Amino acid sequence: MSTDTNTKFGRYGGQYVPEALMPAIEELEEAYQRYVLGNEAGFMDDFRERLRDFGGRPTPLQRAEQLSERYDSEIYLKREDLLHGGAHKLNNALGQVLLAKYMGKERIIAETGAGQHGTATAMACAHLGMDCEIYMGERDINRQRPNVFRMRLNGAEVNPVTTGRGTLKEAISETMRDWATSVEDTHYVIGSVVGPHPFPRMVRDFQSVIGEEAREQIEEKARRLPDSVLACAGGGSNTMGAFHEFVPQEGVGLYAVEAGGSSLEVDEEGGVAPNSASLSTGSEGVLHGARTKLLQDRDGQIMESHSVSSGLDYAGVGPELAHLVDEGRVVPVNVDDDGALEAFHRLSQLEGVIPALETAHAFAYLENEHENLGDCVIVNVSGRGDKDLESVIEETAEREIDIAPDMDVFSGGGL
Amino acid sequence: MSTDTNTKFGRYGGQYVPEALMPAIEELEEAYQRYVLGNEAGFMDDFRERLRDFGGRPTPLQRAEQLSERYDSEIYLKREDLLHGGAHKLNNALGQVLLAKYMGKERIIAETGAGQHGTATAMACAHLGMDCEIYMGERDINRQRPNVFRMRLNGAEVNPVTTGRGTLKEAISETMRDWATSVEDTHYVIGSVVGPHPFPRMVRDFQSVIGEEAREQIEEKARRLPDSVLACAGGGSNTMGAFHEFVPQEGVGLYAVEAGGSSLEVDEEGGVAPNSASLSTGSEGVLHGARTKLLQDRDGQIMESHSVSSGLDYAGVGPELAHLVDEGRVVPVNVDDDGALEAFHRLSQLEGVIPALETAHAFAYLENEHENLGDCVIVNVSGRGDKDLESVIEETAEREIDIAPDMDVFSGGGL
Amino acid sequence: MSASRIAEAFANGPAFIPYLAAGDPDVESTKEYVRALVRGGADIVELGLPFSEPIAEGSTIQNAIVRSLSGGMTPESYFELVADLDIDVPVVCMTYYNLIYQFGDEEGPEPFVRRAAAVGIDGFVVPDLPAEESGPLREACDAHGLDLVFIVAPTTRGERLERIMEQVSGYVYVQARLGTTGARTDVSDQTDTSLGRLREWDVPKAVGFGISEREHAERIVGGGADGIIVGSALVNIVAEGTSAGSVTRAQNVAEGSSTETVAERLESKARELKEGALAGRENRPQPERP
Amino acid sequence: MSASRIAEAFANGPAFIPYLAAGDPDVESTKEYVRALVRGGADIVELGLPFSEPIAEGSTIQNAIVRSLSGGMTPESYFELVADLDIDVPVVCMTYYNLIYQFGDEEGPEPFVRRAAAVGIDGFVVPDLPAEESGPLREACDAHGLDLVFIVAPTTRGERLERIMEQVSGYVYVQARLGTTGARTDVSDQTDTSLGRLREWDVPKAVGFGISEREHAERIVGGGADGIIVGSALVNIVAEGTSAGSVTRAQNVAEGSSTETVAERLESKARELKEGALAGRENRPQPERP
Ligand SMILES: Cc1ncc(COP(=O)(O)O)c(C=O)c1O
Ligand SMILES: Cc1ncc(COP(=O)(O)O)c(C=O)c1O
Repeated sequence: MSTDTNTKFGRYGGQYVPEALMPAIEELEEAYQRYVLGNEAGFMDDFRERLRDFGGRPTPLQRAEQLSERYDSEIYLKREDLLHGGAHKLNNALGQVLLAKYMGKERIIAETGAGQHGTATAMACAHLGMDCEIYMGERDINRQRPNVFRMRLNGAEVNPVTTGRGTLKEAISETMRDWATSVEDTHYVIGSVVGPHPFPRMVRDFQSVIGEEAREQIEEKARRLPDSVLACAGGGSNTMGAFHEFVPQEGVGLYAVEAGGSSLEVDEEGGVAPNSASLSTGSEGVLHGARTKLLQDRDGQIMESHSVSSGLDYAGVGPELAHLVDEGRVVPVNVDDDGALEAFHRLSQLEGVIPALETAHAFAYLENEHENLGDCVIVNVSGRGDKDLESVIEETAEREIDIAPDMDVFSGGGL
Repeated sequence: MSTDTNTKFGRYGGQYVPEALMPAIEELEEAYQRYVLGNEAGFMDDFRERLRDFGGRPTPLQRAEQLSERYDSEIYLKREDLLHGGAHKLNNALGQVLLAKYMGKERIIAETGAGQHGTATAMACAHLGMDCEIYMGERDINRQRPNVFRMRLNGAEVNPVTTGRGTLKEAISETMRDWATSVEDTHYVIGSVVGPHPFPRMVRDFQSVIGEEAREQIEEKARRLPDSVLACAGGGSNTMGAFHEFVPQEGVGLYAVEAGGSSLEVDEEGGVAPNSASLSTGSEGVLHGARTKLLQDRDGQIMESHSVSSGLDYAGVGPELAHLVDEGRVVPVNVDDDGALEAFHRLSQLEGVIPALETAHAFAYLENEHENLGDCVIVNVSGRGDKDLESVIEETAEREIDIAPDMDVFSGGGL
Repeated sequence: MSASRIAEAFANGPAFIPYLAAGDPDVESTKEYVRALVRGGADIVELGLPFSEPIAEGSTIQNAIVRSLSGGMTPESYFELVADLDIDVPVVCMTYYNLIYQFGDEEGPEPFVRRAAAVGIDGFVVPDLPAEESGPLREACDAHGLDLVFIVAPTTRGERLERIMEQVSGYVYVQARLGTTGARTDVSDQTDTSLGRLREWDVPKAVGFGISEREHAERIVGGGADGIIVGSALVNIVAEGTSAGSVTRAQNVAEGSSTETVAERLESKARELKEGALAGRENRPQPERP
Repeated sequence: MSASRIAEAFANGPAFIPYLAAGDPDVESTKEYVRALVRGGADIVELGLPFSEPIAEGSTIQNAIVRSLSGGMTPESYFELVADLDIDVPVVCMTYYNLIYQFGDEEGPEPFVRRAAAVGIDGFVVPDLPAEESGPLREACDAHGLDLVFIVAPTTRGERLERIMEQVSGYVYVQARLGTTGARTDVSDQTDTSLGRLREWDVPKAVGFGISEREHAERIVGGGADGIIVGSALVNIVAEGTSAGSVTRAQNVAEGSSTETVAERLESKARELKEGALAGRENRPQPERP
């Protein structure tokens, strides 16, 4: 069924998974071809209608008045933060859970880092009446408690993953293990454009509504294409979702903003990269089913990554992004934790939009490089920051951020 | 300027405020006539565009599949929870802050109960570059900490109000005191259809986009008008916003669902009503600038109200709603804390929509009375429940709610 | 209409109008304090009937209201207190409209006004009742021969001012500054402007909001006011007495604290303010007769 | 191609194939344990080269991998360990593809395979490398005369199965059940079905995933398997030894705990399983010759 040409993006991608999963992946690929690409049984119509009525699409493309003035250019925000659940993640989660339903699956599993993909999946499962179990690193559970609670409220089980550092990487591995056991009645809703084919392609297709809408909206509002599109990149799903439509438009600069963490230097000895900049600094390897750019040591052991934002805290990245970087079509850039936090505060104060810490990375890059991004820039606001309040209080307290508000009213402690 | 006929709704309404505020109120009324009713300087066009691009309007009208099946009728959700900030409150806050800007005011003050109006106002102020101070009862600050933090992030000051029981009533009084001092350069953005004329009318006009959209949407989807529209009622702004368009349609039942709290009985001695059911159980009186239905003792002292949801925890209600109840056009009903909590869990699990605790009241009424509400029901989902997670954990732990999820994963404590 | 007792109180020079919250901290104390103020020179007494939502009040009077309400003050006990007062200066009831509106079995303000008249109250100030909404209360006051005092704010001008001045009786309460009640350490320039605006009307002008010292009284009366209204400065004295927990001279002496009782301190504060007002009249530039 | 050492290992009856994670808890122990397993009857040894993301492994082997990696195990020290082993049964290297792919300075799996061949490794099992992606590794193995074992899952059927069976060499690893590695207390019925499906192919079939007891071994070989692969049941013994913190008999005796060393226990567990396998062959119904 799958041939080398369509399972890969250039040298990246593929299907590096245990044999037990291969039949399920082939079944998925068939379903993807039929339902997603072929709109069989009106799947895509059903999906788009649910994205609209349940999800709240289209999301606005908002001209950011204060930022436009600050940078003396036209800055537009693609408001995925307004999607149900508070991030772009629902586009994909709803698509996959619906597809699983069309395929006759009964149970959904998923991993989550920031909890946004988990909440989106749990919401989609409640909406579609599917059983749902979410794997989440213990450390992330502690960083993102409101999201954990939201998953529970939507009826999902949340399974803490205690291996490794307890972040997204471990959660993905653990979900794959579950899937290897349950593959016959279960679909694994992977949360980004990662994993074995057909996931990277399919997730991108579900997410590309972002760029499709944005293009239509910018053409209506500005009567032109943007000079640049910025999106943060963890696995890269909001990134590919925002970029896909613009890839053929050579004049549009595409910037994937990764988490520079506390430093770009790695600690080979400890196996720790204090960042998640796999596109910018990683090397080719195989992780979680795909060949892609990775944070790994000389031997090929995967490093523990780090970012102030759980959703970017991942050692890999989608294979299509890796390919587009190699091709020179996508520019991989990164900003550090400090810059992201500052940008978080800046956007909250200037525009009345509290971004996710993940998203804040894109705004930090805008702040630093706006002079080189042209006159018309779209920034994808991949999610809202409600989930991050606790982290922001803590992380802000550890730094000197001039523009951060004084937190006196919280003298009684955290949230 | 204002005559008896347009400052009142039947016997309710009016302008019972200190003389110091009257000139500001007259100025506001004039601005309301010119900009809102007359669309002078394109105010309403500007407003609607911002509601769309910044706020995310239109919000969807979603057919709730699981509830429709459960109740064997067509249940539609008007998804105000998807509005920026997470509640219908932005419709009004954005309208008023924009109006204040057109009026040349420099500073915005507002009260908040659940924190939703405060966050909406803070967001609108950041968006429009206005200074902003929010008054909030100390007790509510503790019940709604994430919202307090969001206001601070948007650059607003949050002033704790320590008088009385530290809830919405005291916050309104304190904001009026500020306004009496600062009236010349400051606009008071009141958060519901309460207060002196022209607030109840103006706030209703800003909110009535809810019902206007819902009507268009239901006519498109169901090719008919609904049999019933349900909305929770605190001050009554989401209520009037949802109802206004349908008031002339006699066949549409309008149900204002109040907080029955822990009991409808009052403790006259203690001056406490363990509920907020002013439409259902209150009597006529004058509070915060308007004649309306109130929770008061025999002498006319205002009672402390109660509800598990801060946003409904108010002893008064909008004068227009009081009038519509007297006229028999709106049916005042109520459900208690237990019912609301259960409905919160039910909607979260069945539909993948986590409602605000305020909103949950409307769904509790639907559960109890669906047989008497006809074949086609619209429920206004006034807000999302993210702000309530902490309260829900606590309140659920105090009760036996069969459908509530087990919170083992939170064994380490609250959020 | 024959001149009211209130109007007469302005006849013999500048009027000193103290305010206290009735029932703060209890009924007996209020009686004692009011009598002390009268001894100190009060020409009219404004006695507040506490309302749970005092939106025009600053923190000093808000706290007084909390003390009074938790002491059990009700409209009925207020009326009994006034009936018992036995003073020979007019009493003005200051309260919020809802209490007036709710009183008695019939709808509207009439039962409240009737009862007030019966216990010897001479007029009302209702901070949340602007001229626009005062029709029913105005009628009831007329029917029972009571005055209805209106507040004029620094922001009140033009048509609004005229509408108010058509309805006012007794005196006009000139709000010295924007904001809520509360003692201040300075006198607002807005006062002079407001008094200027009111010159053409022939009704006594009493200035309130923020007056706390002899010098304030002197300046304000010197600037043309016919009276001064002092609330928070006096309520502060009551509050100190309450928090000290001591109300008799013996106790104060025994505890080595201030040797004066609250009543004595109120009386001497009243005297100070009254003297200020009188001095202000002396300094007042004589109106030039053409 | 001449029969490989691995193929030969199946020649004399059912093969017992134990698995250990190399370097768990350290290199010297692994050598000792492997030799003990050989003494216990191992026909082939699967030696895991630990990878940080072992997605096919259950918790027992995950923990072994953590112990090994924190003990400093690397591909290079793995090769040195194998070179030092000095055993006369074939060694199969079980690892994940990224380690194979990254090794050496040239791109692709060839440098890894070359080095493996040099230290005497006979074949590979790579759980995250399905037939679709195995081209380059298959080529390198062919070039160096190594076997490439593939896993066949209970879900593998039809075309997929054929594609795999075209590529496999050495033996086919029959995954006894869905899921990850890990000792179980029962034998899955899926095993028989899988063996049935594979009957037509003339390549040794070794069953793994979940085998922990003599009875399991007996049943599986009785059901037609040519070998059994046992990992977690053995790794558990290593883990117990590690957590007891005692590896010598003297210590064990001194502490009054089990009187056997880890190596001894591994050897006797191996013997038990090998005996089970042999007994299974005795019970096997003779294929009817028509
Ligand atoms: C708001 C938000 N943005 C971005 C990301 C990163 O994911 P991706 O790179 O797949 O868009 C996440 C992941 O949780 C997220 O929550
Ligand atoms: C979500 C939500 N619904 C309803 C209300 C009640 O307000 P109103 O009755 O004015 O709609 C609030 C107030 O905070 C709210 O946050």
